[in-house]
Amino acid sequence: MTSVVYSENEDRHATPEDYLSGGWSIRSWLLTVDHKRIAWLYAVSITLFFFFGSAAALLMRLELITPAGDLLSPESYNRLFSLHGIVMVWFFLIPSIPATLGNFLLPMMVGARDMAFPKLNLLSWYVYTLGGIFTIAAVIAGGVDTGWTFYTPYSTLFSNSAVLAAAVGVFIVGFSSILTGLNFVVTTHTMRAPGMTWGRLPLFVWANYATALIMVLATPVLTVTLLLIGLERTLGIGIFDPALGGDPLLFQHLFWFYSHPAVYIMILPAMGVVSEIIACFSRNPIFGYTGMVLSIMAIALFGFIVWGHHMFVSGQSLYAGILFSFFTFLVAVPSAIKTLNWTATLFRGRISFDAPMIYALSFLELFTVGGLTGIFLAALALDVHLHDTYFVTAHFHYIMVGGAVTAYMGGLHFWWPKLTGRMYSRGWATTAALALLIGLNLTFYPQFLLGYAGMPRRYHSYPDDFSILQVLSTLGAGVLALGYLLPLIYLSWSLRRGEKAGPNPWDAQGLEWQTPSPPPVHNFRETPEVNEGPYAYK
Amino acid sequence: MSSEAPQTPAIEDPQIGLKLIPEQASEYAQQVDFLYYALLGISGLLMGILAALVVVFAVRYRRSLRRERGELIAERSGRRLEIGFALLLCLSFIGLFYWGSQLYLHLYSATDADVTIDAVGKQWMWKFQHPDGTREINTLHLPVGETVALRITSQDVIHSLSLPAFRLKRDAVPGMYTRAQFTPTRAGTYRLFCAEYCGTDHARMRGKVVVLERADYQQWLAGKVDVPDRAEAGAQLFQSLGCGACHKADGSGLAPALQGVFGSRVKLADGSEVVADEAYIRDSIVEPQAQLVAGYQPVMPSFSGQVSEEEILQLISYIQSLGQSREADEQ
Amino acid sequence: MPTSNSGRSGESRPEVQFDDMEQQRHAGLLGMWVFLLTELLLFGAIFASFAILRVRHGAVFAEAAGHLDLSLAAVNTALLLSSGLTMALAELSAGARLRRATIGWLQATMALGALFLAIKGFEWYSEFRHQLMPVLGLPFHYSSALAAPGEQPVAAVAELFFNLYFIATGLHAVHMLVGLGILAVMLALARRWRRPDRIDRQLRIAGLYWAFIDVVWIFIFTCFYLLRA
Amino acid sequence: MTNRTAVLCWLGLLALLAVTLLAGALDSSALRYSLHFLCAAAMAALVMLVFMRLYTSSPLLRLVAVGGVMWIALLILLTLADTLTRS
Repeated sequence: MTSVVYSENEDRHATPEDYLSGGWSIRSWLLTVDHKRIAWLYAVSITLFFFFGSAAALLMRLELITPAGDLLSPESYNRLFSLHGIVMVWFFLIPSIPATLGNFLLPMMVGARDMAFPKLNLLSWYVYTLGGIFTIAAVIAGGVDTGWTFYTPYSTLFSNSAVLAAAVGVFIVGFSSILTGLNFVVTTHTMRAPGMTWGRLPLFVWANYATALIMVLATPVLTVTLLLIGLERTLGIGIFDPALGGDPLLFQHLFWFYSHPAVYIMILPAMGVVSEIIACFSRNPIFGYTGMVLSIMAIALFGFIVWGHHMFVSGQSLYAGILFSFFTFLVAVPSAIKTLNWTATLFRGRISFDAPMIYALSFLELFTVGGLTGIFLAALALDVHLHDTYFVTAHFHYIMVGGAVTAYMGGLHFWWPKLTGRMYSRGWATTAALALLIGLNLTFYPQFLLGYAGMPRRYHSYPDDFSILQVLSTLGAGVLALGYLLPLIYLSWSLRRGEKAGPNPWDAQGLEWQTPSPPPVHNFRETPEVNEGPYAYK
Repeated sequence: MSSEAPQTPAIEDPQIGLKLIPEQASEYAQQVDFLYYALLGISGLLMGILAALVVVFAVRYRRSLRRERGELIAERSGRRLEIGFALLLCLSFIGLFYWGSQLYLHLYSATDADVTIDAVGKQWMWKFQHPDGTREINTLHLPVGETVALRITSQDVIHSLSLPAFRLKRDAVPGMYTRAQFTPTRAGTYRLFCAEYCGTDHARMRGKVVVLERADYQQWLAGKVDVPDRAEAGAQLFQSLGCGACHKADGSGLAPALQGVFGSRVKLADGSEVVADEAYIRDSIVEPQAQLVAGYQPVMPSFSGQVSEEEILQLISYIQSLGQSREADEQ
Repeated sequence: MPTSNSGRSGESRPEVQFDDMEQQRHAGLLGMWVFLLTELLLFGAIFASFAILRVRHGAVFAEAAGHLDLSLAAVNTALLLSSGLTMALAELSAGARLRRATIGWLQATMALGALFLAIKGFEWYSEFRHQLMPVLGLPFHYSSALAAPGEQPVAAVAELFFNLYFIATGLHAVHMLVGLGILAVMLALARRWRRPDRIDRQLRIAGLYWAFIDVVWIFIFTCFYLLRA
Repeated sequence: MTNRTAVLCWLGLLALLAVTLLAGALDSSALRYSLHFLCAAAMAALVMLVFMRLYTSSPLLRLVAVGGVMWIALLILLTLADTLTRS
């Protein structure tokens, strides 16, 4: 690996004080253009939104303990699941890994001093916050009850909830992920250190680069779709109104053209994090680096031709359904190859079971269950039975909560010493990781069974026969909540009283570990010289 | 926005206990369950292999053993392993894809059915209409053994008729007919849900499907007060709306005669040809000029907004009853 | 636009995160092109909606297109293409460090752009007067040869056409206004002429955005005005 | 791009505009529509190659331009695949 020489040199690079001790004034945080501080701004705001969305989820789970809808009125239940969807998808999952770990680590991993456009990076956080304000305003104004999918003609003609405020909120936050995506693409293309060829990029950088491509290619279609809803509700110039000959399925096509690639925006960075963690904690180079890179790009690009599998029962033509089902089976192959490669990386390694590794191995189990159930839903006849049932809810929660959030937690625990210079307590971290694994399986496995039994999604009250599985699921949600609260406690505790972590506590490979922790303002004394591959673990 | 808050009928859930695999109330349901078990088997196998590998590797290669490391898999054989695994997956996926799409086509592509039932979704109830004019809300009585074709549409937002026992689900989309057909093979009471979120009482828009033996079904029909069957209701509407003034039986009126028009090929003013199926007739009632018949003036006024979805279906049944043309029989 | 922090010297020094000027220029151009990619897909969704609805309601859409003023739109298209030329000449003059020429061509571009918007406004006003603007529930009176006058469904589908027409041209007009704003800033910088190399770099990027607006208008003009009965 | 090529490109654009307007007079709508779209595509290509200097810029920028056009085509074609084959 390159050795970075810390010699005093001309003043152009900042003196070696780290990016945190540069100042704690409001100005130094709210006007910073340092990608590391912007990562912290994002980390704090998405954590707030995460607990806001989780509270909505817990309330829904409490309501669902009893078959009759008695804790909440139907209106408030519908507003809760819409809020849970909107906040979790756009305000937590999509920015979670790219905007925090990605913002912090991508410039360091490619050997750059900062992002290509630091000011746009800060603007992206302000646009995110503005979107958040509008969404919270929508909640205060009575909440939106269209679900996070905003299906027409309900969202345009029949819903009289705060649809406009929520649509404007998501419209604005879309620009935040466009700006982040644009920054990542340009930084990866133009800011790589000498010697850092595409074949030597760590998989975390590849994953975030592919995610950035999807963000740039897919988000504009969501933006204009929400604009069309806003225009139909305000100016009355709608193109989805069936009475005017508009086509509700046209809305679904435009919405899912963004929303399916969006689920790959959520899972690809998680795959990048897991590759880094598994390679480091099994002391093995990643098995099949080229296969992993091709799989990442295949998932990103083929992710754009499968959206029709959300519309198998919606009246879409049978032949389009068959076409989309075929493509959906194909897009599952790269994910399977990646799972094979992660498992093969463990072969003949020297595996240690610190918290990040437990999160990574949990990811392996949970993501595979999520992926395999995706194959069930790709088979047309099964999707007819399972569409819009709890089977689908369980499938995407296994992938989003089991995959993306678990990997986000793993990445947070893996790079925490680098971000803060402090180490957290190993015992508590292991407990939290196991609580998350158990809680997740206990919450969402019963929902697979509910799904095949026919229980539809978004039901505020349900037939009495399903109550035993719903109670089990609510129990699991409690354990899951514990699994998320614990890290909040011991990680913030470690900020003050955690023991000092050296520059490389895990003895990991990668340019970001060549800097002191927490790293100096401009990351490297000299632009590092890279002369070998990313995972040279001996 | 929706003006008055429509009232939602009481829910009558079938008391059939928690059935993790819903009853196989039709032969098609059995086929879907075979596909489900096959996929469960494959997934179980793959999960088992993955879990075994991870556990074995975790135990044998844990760092605390301080054992000398063996040789890693060579680059070439590693690539072969990946490509082999990918090909194996592609082959099994193509098989599963073919199996799934065959059943899908069987369920949704139109075949001739013994009885056509109209299902109209409306904010927060399902309205069913039998050929003999019987109407039901949130409950559907069916005889065993007859192939039932569902003609599904919605009056307001998108709903989705879900019959888990028949492994069947079809969205009700406003302004469009969607179809599905199934053949109940076992008598009993099964669940009926609305699966697509449709507003406040989406959760209360559910009921039951009652499949009766043929004799009980006739008895149930007899028990019903005699209500004019759908085609007769259509005929009455045809007169009351004054359609007969132009659509004269002998074709001398301003509009084409409708005898035997259902299912026939109609030549349009812009030179194209179209089959006069339900969708064409519905569009002609709601949007007469869009597909004008060749040789006629665009004088027919639109009835959209004056006739409800059920009444349009009654008119269609009446036109159907005026004799199927020869092509429709061969289809 | 990355501002550079160089002193008076001719070639300004790159920003702190870049190693040299070539890297910064390449990053700027790539950044702009990726941004134009998102704008292209923003309009792409509108063109996709147009394609679907045009296929479903071919006859009525073709007939409704007849109600638009083709001659005005043709003049507008010629104006916008000419403003593309003047923008290119402004870029070339900035490249050759000709201050007066750059200012002149920039002013010409802005004049042509403003004229385009004026004509577009007039066109909208004439549609408003003919009661063909279904915005905010305004009366929508559509006479069609396809059906007896005032027929609801053909008028409904025509209303759908005009909805899409106003959405597409409105979104394009908003982008024109943003473009004019950028040109105004560039004009102010060109007048002060403090750092000509920076003006040259930023004018190239602004030119990309302006030319992109031309490309979008070419397709809006073709889809809405030309596909007549 | 030089002054000369810019002016030539401008003249080409105006010529294409004239062609597409004259094409309006043809009677067969299929021919008319295809000519309209051909001219539009040619005009767009001219603007992108000359005014946006794709002709002389790095292959990466050309890839971005082609990628954008491909993604719009992807969205339109697959959505049309549904609309056209809907029974």
